[in-house]
Amino acid sequence: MQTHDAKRVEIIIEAPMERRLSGALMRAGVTGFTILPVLGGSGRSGQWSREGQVGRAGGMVCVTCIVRPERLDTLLDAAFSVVERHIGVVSITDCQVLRAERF
Amino acid sequence: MQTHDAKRVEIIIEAPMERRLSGALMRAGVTGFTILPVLGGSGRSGQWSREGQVGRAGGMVCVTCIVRPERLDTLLDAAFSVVERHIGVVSITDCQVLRAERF
Amino acid sequence: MQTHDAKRVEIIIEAPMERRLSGALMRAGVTGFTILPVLGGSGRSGQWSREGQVGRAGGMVCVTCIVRPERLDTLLDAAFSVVERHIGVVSITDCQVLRAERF
Amino acid sequence: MSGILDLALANLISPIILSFALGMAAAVARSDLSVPEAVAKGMSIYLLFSIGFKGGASVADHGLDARLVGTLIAGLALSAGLPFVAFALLRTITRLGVTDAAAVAAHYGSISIVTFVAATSVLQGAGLTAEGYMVAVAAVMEAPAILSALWLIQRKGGGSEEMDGALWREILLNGSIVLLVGAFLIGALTGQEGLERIAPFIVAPFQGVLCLFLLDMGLVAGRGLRDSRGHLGGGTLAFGLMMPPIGAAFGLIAALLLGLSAGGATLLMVLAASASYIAVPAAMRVALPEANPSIYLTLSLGVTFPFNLTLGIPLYVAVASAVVGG
Amino acid sequence: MSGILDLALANLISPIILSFALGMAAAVARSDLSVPEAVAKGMSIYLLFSIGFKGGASVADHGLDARLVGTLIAGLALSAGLPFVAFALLRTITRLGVTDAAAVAAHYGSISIVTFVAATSVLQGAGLTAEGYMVAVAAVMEAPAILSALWLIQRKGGGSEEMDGALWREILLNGSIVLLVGAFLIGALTGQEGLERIAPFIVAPFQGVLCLFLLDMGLVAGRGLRDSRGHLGGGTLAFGLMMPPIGAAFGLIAALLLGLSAGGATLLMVLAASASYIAVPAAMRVALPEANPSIYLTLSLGVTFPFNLTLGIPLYVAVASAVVGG
Amino acid sequence: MSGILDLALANLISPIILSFALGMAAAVARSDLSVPEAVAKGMSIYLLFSIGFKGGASVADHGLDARLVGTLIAGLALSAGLPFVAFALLRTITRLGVTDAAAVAAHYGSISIVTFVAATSVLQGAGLTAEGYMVAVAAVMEAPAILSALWLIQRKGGGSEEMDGALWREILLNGSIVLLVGAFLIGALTGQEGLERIAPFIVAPFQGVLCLFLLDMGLVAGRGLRDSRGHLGGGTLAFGLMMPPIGAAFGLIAALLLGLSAGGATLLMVLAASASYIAVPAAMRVALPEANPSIYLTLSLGVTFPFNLTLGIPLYVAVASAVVGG
Ligand SMILES: Nc1ncnc2c1ncn2[C@@H]1O[C@H](COP(=O)(O)O)[C@@H](O)[C@H]1O
Ligand SMILES: Nc1ncnc2c1ncn2[C@@H]1O[C@H](COP(=O)(O)O)[C@@H](O)[C@H]1O
Ligand SMILES: Nc1ncnc2c1ncn2[C@@H]1O[C@H](COP(=O)(O)O)[C@@H](O)[C@H]1O
Ligand code: NA
Ligand code: NA
Ligand code: NA
Repeated sequence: MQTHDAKRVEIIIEAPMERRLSGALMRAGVTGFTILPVLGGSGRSGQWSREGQVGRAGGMVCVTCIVRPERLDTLLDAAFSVVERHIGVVSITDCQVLRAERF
Repeated sequence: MQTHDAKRVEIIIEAPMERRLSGALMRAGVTGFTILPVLGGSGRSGQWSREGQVGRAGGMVCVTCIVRPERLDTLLDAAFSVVERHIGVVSITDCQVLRAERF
Repeated sequence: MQTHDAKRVEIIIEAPMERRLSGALMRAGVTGFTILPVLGGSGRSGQWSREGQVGRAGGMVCVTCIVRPERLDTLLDAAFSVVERHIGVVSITDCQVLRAERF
Repeated sequence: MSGILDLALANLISPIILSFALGMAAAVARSDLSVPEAVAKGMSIYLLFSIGFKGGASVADHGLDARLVGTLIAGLALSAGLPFVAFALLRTITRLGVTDAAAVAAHYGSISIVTFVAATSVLQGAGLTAEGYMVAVAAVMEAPAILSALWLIQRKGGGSEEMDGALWREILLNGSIVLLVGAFLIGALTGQEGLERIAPFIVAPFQGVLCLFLLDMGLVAGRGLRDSRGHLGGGTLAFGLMMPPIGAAFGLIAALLLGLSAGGATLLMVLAASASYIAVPAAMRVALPEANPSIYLTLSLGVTFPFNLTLGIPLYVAVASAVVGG
Repeated sequence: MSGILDLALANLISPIILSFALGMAAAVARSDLSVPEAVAKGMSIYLLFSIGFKGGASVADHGLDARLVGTLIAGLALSAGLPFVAFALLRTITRLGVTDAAAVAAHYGSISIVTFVAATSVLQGAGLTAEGYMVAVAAVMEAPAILSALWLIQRKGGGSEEMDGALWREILLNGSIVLLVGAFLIGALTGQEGLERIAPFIVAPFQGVLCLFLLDMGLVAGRGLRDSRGHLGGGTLAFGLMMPPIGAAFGLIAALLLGLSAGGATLLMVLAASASYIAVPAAMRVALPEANPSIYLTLSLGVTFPFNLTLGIPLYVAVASAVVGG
Repeated sequence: MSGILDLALANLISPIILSFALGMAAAVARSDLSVPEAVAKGMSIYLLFSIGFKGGASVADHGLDARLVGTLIAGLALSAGLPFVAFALLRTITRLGVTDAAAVAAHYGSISIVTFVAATSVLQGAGLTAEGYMVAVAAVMEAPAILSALWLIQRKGGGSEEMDGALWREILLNGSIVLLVGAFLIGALTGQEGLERIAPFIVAPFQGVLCLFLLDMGLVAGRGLRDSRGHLGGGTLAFGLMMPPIGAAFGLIAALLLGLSAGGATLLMVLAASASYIAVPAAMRVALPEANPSIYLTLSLGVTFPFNLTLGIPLYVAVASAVVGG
């Protein structure tokens, strides 16, 4: 089956920042992304879990964007402008996609 | 630790199609996969979120299959026969697995 | 944007084992990970779904850790000590990260 | 006439309508108010169980009505037939293509159980009772419309997924139908005695749960309207407001032929007037993936549902009372 | 004799049993009806809190019974001892290996709190009361069976994960035990006055919530049975039906020795007869990962639970009433 | 004096406080007891809707009080002013930096609606009534404190995200404010008649739902305390216990100036004394990401909330009754 190179960017970010992140992505022309719920995690700011969370304000979500390689930098700039001062993780993987016309 | 090459296929598909997709995978002999919930997303058909969804019919799920490289084409054919006329995204990543006998 | 090589390890494991896994990771010095909920799946031990599950005891979760390449083996050893006798899947992908100082 | 207005006004300032309005307003104002999906689904299970059970218990109490079978058949006929009316109207007054028009038509042949539930609660407020088996009629009306729509597509040359067995099973055994019919049978089997045992759960708090459920419906409908602004043409919008009274008229005729009570006639009108937004959309995503969901969902949930809830129901009550003489 | 049949029949056509049957039927027919996991968990929290609180309030009301301590000890002994009976029976009539047999045995020594809840509601219908502290007995019976099973394995040379402190903590402090015991203590501390304040929440709607909860249990049990067809041999199935009356007989003997009321004797029989499907499976996944979950879950939830719910409970009520003379 | 003690004791052994204590104990003992997030959110929607509606219905019943506007303004002033008091106190007795101190201060100017709800239920037990519009006062007090905190930061040279329109919208239209105000308006519009229709849902089971909700709050607060042991210095802890009575004193003065009833005065004291743990933390994560959440969340939810719930509320009731003469 015909596949095409692409980049898969995964951004783990605080839930209250999610609207800002999707806004920034849209403005940068990245209109395709998927948001997964996160149950819990651990990092430099300690361990947390959705149910055990003080105040439930600070849950996180995981935003995945698949883009053509040439759009990666635009995407990262947009994402970075939002996560810059916030906790969270950005990772990039090479991948292949079917139906490249969709990206 | 001993690792083995494998392919990781991630299919984002409408929830009402999920049973059909797992059926097609099983028929193609792909008996290992994991289904993650999706909170929301954005694509050519607009932005949606699980809670803000009109009618809640059209949520999506994310199906991940890890297979031996030589089984990739069978998997993609099976998956493609289901997603063909539907919205959704298929991506493939190279990966390594422990305990290769399980795949 | 400046990126750095890293490894992304994904461990799909039974929910009742999750505390043990995070404990083992912490003890091995892997303090960054994210836990995603799993809706269902299929494997050698059959098909299951969170809502259709007998007793709801055996759901699974998906634990993702991003680490510097040189810490990969420590991580895998720790993870393997927990999943060894249990069902579950461990996969490793090459990735790139922003803000490497966080890992 | 002033009777209708009073009824409409009393309806409009009832807690359930105001809760719906609150949800809509919050969504349009982009508040982050939201009801967790699991809780909304839990409430809909509660409402279906409660309405089914009470219908069954009422049948057990009043005995089987000779009209039961006739009304079930009338329901089937309305559900199968109304899509043709809707399709013709859509092709006349809107610019929707065959596929989209057929998809919308399927929704209007089918029913909205929440509209039905709201109507039973308005009837109760107006002191009218209805035949208990109307919930069974609601159940049989869910699916036939889908068949009509797919037949329409096939005849008009639009492409649809073949209607396989798996899809049929999904439609006929979808959760709401099974729960509604099952609860109806449980109510019919355990009767008044069973009802008494669980009345503090399914009767007393019913109106209150309905308020919170409609709050969520308002949020969902409001978000849909907000996001689809501009997608719906004027003709499409007009259809969403014209089709309910047309459907209700067909329902009224059937009710008169069957000799239903004023309450029963109202409910048959409501079923005919309402449009599905759960079962049919899910079936359409599988069978007609090319149809645009934002058209049929916005119409059914954003236009027709609020119309029926606020103005439609009191109108149907008034007309049914006047014509049948409740 | 006709008394038993009447009771069994009344039980079978009660809303709660029919709700369970509806769930099973829907699952077997592959309907997509489902109760969200969060809602099911919410209902089980409600039921545990309610049953615990009412038990505590009843103890506060009737004063402490001299039999309390004896009954707690009897519960511990039943939970620790029944796995040996179950293991011997399994190794005789089934072809399960040591590990699977021990895992199953652990489930039958432990208890099912929902069976207990259903039994209290049947008792209430039959006009019988039971000692309020029976919920505390239920709590102490959850865990000891696990220890017996692990001991069995070790002696028979099967390999099990070492029983570390973390696992002990998890078992003894698992959510249901803590909630049940905690609510019992709150009920005992606040007594009748506390009960009155929250009775409209924990007493009045109780039966109705139980219906919806059993609907979900039926769905889960039905799916389990459906998916494991063929996995269970005839001997294993027979075990699932024979072990409950055997356990109940031990429970009855203990109750007679202790001098419990007919209601209390019924509940002790029910506890001994029922099999765990929440706490023990989770512990087994950690401590005995090699044991096949589909065997123990299907037996406990798909065979024994429905048996107790439909036939077992009325049987135990009848026997207890006849023997103790309620 | 013995009146206060009696009240405090009665409060401490009420089911709602004991449920909170059970949750805390379970969390500290590392039990896996947990309430699903969706259910907890569902209960908070129920509580907000219920408290808002009842407040509105009471305003509809008793007519608008001339003091309404004055009390709203007093609420705004307290919310905007108390952060300055809190900030000064924090900078004096703790070693928190400007950013952390300002973030904590924002929480103490804002309010905790669950503390408010618990207080209304204590008032009811004590036979006191309060002005119905106090829930509207609660709503207006949520947000102004955030503005004061950001202003403080800017003046002290700490860096905060610019306070953009999106953030303002999020704060002012956050779910709890919209639901509380909306339900208040619905209650005011439908009045006693509307209340009667849904009283079996929003009045009768209220106390029971509050128990389960506080069980969850106890779990969350307990986990927070457990995980942050050692992170909070003695000064910070002292602040969490000193600030509530200080806030309450300001509330009392305002109540006396306004001439509120003893019940109303209590509630204004409670609002001033309580600290936010939902709206403000979310706003802080966006506007002040550098502030350490474990400080402000542990203080507000782990220290101040339990203090107010157990000792604070009875104290405020007693003082208000003594001073206003309820
Ligand atoms: N190395 C990592 N791998 C995966 N997820 C991480 C990692 N580091 C942090 N996270 C996630 O990001 C959240 C915040 O991280 P931190 O800012 O380090 O506290 C954590 O709670 C995790 O969910
Ligand atoms: N480039 C992408 N990256 C990640 N997810 C995507 C992408 N494009 C689409 N999706 C997901 O697929 C769904 C349907 O996409 P579409 O068919 O483009 O509307 C979206 O709602 C997203 O959840
Ligand atoms: N090849 C695979 N790809 C993705 N997930 C898998 C795979 N195999 C197993 N899993 C997941 O691991 C769980 C247990 O697998 P198993 O031990 O094979 O029954 C399954 O229910 C799936 O969620
Ligand atoms: Na219709
Ligand atoms: Na047992
Ligand atoms: Na305050």
